[in-house]
Amino acid sequence: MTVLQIREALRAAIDEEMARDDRVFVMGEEVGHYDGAYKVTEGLLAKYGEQRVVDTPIAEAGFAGVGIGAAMAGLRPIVEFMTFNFSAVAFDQILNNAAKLRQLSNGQFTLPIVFRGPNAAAHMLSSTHSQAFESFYCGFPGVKVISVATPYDAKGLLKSAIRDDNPVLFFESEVMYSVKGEVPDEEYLIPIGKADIKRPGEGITVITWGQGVPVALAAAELAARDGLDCEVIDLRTLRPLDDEAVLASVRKTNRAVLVYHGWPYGGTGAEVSDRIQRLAFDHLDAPIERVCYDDVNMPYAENLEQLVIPSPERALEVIRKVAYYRI
Amino acid sequence: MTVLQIREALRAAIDEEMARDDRVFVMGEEVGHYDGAYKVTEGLLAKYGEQRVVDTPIAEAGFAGVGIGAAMAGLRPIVEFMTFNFSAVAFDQILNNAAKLRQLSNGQFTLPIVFRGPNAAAHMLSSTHSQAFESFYCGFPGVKVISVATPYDAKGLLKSAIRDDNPVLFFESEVMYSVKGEVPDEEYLIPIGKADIKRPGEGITVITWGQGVPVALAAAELAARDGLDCEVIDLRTLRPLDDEAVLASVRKTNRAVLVYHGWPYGGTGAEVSDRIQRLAFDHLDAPIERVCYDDVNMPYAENLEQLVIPSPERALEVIRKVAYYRI
Amino acid sequence: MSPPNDPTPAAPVAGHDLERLRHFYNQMLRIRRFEEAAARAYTQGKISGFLHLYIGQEAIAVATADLMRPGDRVVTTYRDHGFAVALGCDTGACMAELYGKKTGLVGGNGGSMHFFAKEQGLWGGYAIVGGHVPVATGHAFASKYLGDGAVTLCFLGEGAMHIGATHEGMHLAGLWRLPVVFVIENNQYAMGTPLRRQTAVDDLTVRAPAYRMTSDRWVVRDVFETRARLARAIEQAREESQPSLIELLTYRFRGHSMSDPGKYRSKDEVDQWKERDPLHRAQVQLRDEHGVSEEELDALDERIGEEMDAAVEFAESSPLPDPEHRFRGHYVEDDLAAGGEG
Amino acid sequence: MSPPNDPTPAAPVAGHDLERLRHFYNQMLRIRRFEEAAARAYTQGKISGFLHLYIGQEAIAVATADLMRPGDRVVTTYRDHGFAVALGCDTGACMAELYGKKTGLVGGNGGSMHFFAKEQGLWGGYAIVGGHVPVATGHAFASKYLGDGAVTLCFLGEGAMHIGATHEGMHLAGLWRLPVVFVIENNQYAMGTPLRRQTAVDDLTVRAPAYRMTSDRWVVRDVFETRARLARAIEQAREESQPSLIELLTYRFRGHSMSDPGKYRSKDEVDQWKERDPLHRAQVQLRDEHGVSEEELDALDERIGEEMDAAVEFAESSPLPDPEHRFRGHYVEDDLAAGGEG
Ligand SMILES: Cc1ncc(C[n+]2csc(CCOP(=O)(O)OP(=O)(O)O)c2C)c(N)n1
Ligand SMILES: Cc1ncc(C[n+]2csc(CCOP(=O)(O)OP(=O)(O)O)c2C)c(N)n1
Ligand SMILES: [Mg+2]
Ligand SMILES: [Mg+2]
Repeated sequence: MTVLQIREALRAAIDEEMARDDRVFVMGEEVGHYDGAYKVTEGLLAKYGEQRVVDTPIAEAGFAGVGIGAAMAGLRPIVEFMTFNFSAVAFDQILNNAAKLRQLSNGQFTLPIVFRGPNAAAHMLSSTHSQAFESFYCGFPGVKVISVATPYDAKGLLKSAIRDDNPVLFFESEVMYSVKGEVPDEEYLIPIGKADIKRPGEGITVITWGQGVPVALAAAELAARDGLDCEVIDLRTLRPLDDEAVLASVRKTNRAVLVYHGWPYGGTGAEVSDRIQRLAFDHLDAPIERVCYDDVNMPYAENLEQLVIPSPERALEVIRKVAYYRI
Repeated sequence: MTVLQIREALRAAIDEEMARDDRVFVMGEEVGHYDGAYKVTEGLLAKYGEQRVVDTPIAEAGFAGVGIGAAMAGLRPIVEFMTFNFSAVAFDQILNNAAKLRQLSNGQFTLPIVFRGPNAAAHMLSSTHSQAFESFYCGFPGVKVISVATPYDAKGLLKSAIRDDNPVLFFESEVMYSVKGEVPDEEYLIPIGKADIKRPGEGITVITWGQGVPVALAAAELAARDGLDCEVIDLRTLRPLDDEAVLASVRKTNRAVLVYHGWPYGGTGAEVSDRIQRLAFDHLDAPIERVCYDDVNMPYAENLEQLVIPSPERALEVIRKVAYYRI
Repeated sequence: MSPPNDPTPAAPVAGHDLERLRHFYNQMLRIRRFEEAAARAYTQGKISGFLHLYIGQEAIAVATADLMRPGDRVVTTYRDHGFAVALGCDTGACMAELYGKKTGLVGGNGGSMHFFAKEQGLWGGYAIVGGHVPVATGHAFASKYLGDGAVTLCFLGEGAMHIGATHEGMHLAGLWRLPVVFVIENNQYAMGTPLRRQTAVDDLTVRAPAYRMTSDRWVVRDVFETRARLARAIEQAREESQPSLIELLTYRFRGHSMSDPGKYRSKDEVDQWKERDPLHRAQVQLRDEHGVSEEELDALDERIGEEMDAAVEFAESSPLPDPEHRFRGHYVEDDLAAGGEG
Repeated sequence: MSPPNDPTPAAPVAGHDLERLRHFYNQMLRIRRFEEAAARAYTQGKISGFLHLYIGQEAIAVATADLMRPGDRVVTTYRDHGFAVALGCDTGACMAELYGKKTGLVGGNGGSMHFFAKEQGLWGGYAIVGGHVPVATGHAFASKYLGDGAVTLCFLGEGAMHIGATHEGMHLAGLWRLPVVFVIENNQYAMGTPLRRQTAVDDLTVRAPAYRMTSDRWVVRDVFETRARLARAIEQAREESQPSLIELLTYRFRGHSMSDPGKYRSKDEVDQWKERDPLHRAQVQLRDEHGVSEEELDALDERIGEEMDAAVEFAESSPLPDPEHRFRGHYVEDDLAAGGEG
């Protein structure tokens, strides 16, 4: 075991996969000569050269499309969005090309491509730079969606994503790049589509992913002091959802709270909630509640941002509400 | 009362508002000289001239942005997307400019702009041209979202949308443009944010909007033959949602089914479902179910498309399942 | 919009031998007859959705197909039947796709706008205007990366020149010097919008220098000339990895799609362009320069007519896609699980 | 990238009178001192988020502000402090915005990247590269529609020239002949990417003809020259509704944002550009051509220093936004309900 930052774990995954397969390459703004805006790709240009570590102009639709076309033609691109916010201008390429071309061509093409980058709020970047994009992309048939919160998951899932023959959207977090954790020295892969119980418990199910994970775990700590035993499930893969992991826990606890970074209307949060009420209706002893952003554009001011972003305290309040709910 | 097609009702709304206020103008591909790809804007160029009925090149991000900039500067644009599918390339303009600029500027600017056009599946247009975009846009704080299914609603709500000082996304349906219905001869407005009971009932709540409305109503007819009394609620406004209308019905019927055009993962459907379980938990006697598209890219082949799109028969099956559900 | 003055006169082109001419004529006529058959089926209500005809522009696809080497790729718009036929796709499979049948080129998934035939070099018909341009650039990127010597030919309407994706895709191709040829099929209209209301300039190749591309521009009147000038661009892409921007002045004789009556053009204008129909020109050359008889021409047309009848018959008698087919194709593993049926 | 050769020599420009020069110098220095103060606060951890400094480019904002008439608009990027100060926004409100305070220019909603001051003609700093270009075109569209005689000035980095929205916005402005001037502030880098790896060409105005725009291009060394040449473009927009594309060769002396150490540039290169610093040039002119004393210059600098200290003091002592403020501003009616507090 080695202790790595998430940033380093991601880099190790890319590095190993590039070493393993010549067709894997990295493309994006500042990924090469600048070593990555958040240093995920640091050192890769020096190691693999300009052909395989490709700096692009500011043209997300353009280079997302180039990645898609290259994948169709046999390469395995890793396309970095400096942040997923900038994927908004590449929305059409992801929706109408990445997600559709295999099915549209009746299986003539495969698209082994990973789009990755940081997502959701960081710190005082204001509304255009603080958005959680998984909610949109999870809706697209034809893609897989992953969101990671530990170095172990980051490495194991990114390697799986790079080897996957389908388009994968891979969500990271700027404020978590420096989070450290143990990573095995030997090679490992984490299967896509499997949630992980980050904290086992019996009292109430807390479902989370990405930047929500530390918040959920901290809230669970607080709840434990109150005698509330939370089971914290990190979904890790958001499409396809690991229904079974969620349902198994809810059948046991009969209560569920979601904690995540993102807007409240629709998206991944509403989907998970809907699946629980639909597939575990008879087991529910309380409404499912969600702890996420306020339904507002993220303000710049620090005090306001902190109010909009879910905190352990806010999550605890909701966990208590759900735990103590009586019909 | 006059009997109008939805197309004509929309046109009448635009025409009346253009006559009423010089700052209202129409912009989009083929809206002028071609009289509109689906003839919604027929005759308006002849009546109002090229300054107020503006044909654009194929540049959705460009002309959506022009509309936004014009709205900030005092005009009241109605931007037509030939279909909402093409708004995918203008996603950033809607997300980051239309929805944010008022709040970002701390209220210095108002953005009275309507984006309108047909949405969701028509007939054999295949996957890129059959998508339901309200699910994405409903998630944006800062916009309002409307979806209409009758000439009466189309006219009354489009007029309200044009007069609204906020950005409004207004969803129509290509296959419903010729649907006829009565429209008052005198002027009227329908308030944004109010659902409409399209069929009163006591047994089970069926929630729908847009192209789902005729499907839900037909399913309710079929259900009536079975002795199942459906209350069909047409949401009409999807953001802000009329929670009260939905909850009042569910508190009465204790059961809810959603019928709509769109993908199953997330979006408006999941949001409505989540709100019901959360806000009417104690009243629910059965899980909430959704009848919508299969979780696939829309195939071209007619038989497959018909299977993917919700039919009255498929809706009926689900209505029965929910109606007869026993814990 | 009347036919513009040709920037360079259409000189008779060498290599004009009879076999060649006959082949080109045959291919152009096959495309036209295929589409006429499709249009009839559409009018009879047997085909639905969108149907964008290529009639009038066939010489472009035929000249292109003749220049392609194994591995080369064509990427084009929803106006894609011509390329499919010219590249050797089975007309029965093409017609069956329009009918949404299981035997269709893409199994009924795509319809008219989305013909894909990788084996034949047709890397797809795309329906979001401009959205395919960066994808084509990506194919060329892969060719350069892999050193496979292939050239990608990306076709687009002149209406696609004003959208962002086109700009980004072309710019990246120029910046990285990728082996790709961008061919604007300027048929004078984007739906009902004539060029002068679409764009600030007359000559769309004025953009080439901004992308460090070379350019060429001509009226498509003669399939040989078109072939010869396209050949130069392709060779330059292949040999020097130098991309280029070609503007072909052409015309669609039909409406934008079957639902468009085309009222925005005068009969006169259409007639003027019809006089330059490359198919007609090839026929005249066969007859007048090579002495091919009316009977022979009629016989050829009849043979093609039979092919198209057979294509329609095949399409009509083919089964619908399997209901489960709607769930296939999205993920590699699903198809593998379903026995690789695609 | 060393300073390019000036396409036209920087001739001494008429109207160089002392009052003018003093005013320009004062404004440029205010911008610089404002940003230096902001950078200090950032280093002290009092400001967070992104902070993109305009240091080195001040002459552009100052020349622009001097040319604006009531109703004219500036639309720019996240590198927006310079315009705010030049256009007369209160430096206290600007600094308070960086601190995320209630008294900030936009109440703490936007921060550094989103200065808006409609009354002063600052129609906004935008943070999605290229996304503001169509919006600026829209302002100009409204001006033409309303006949209000106003001109919109849209500033963008050279890095924004390669993205779709810029292309679409500029093209529409050219097609419709709108009263707008697009000004590329080519500071040689987009983050760490030098021009030669961003684009296929050296001269970005090569695109102007494709948009039927006129163009101009010069090294920003002298605020008077910059003012004079910008004036021509503005007049052309105002009088003839003829848009133009201007490329200004300039340089940012600091990193892209506070988090960028700027390791991709040599000290030599930075020094070469610093020699052409228009602020420095203005100081030399004041001293050498107009005999302004060191003492006077120092006094001026001190006055400005006091202004910036006061701005910092104002920002620091200002209250945080009201917690409820996060719910405001999204919909007109919410603000009305909240008593119009915005
Ligand atoms: C982004 C986008 N906007 C609008 C459309 C609708 N549309 C389809 S084809 C077309 C006209 C295209 O004209 P052109 O590029 O000249 O090609 P042509 O049809 O003439 O071959 C339009 C507006 C679309 N498919 N995609
Ligand atoms: C669409 C988009 N992609 C990426 C970014 C991240 N980003 C912010 S500024 C910048 C560089 C811009 O360079 P340039 O346009 O030259 O302006 P400068 O910063 O030099 O003034 C980048 C890549 C962004 N904000 N928006
Ligand atoms: Mg055309
Ligand atoms: Mg720059």
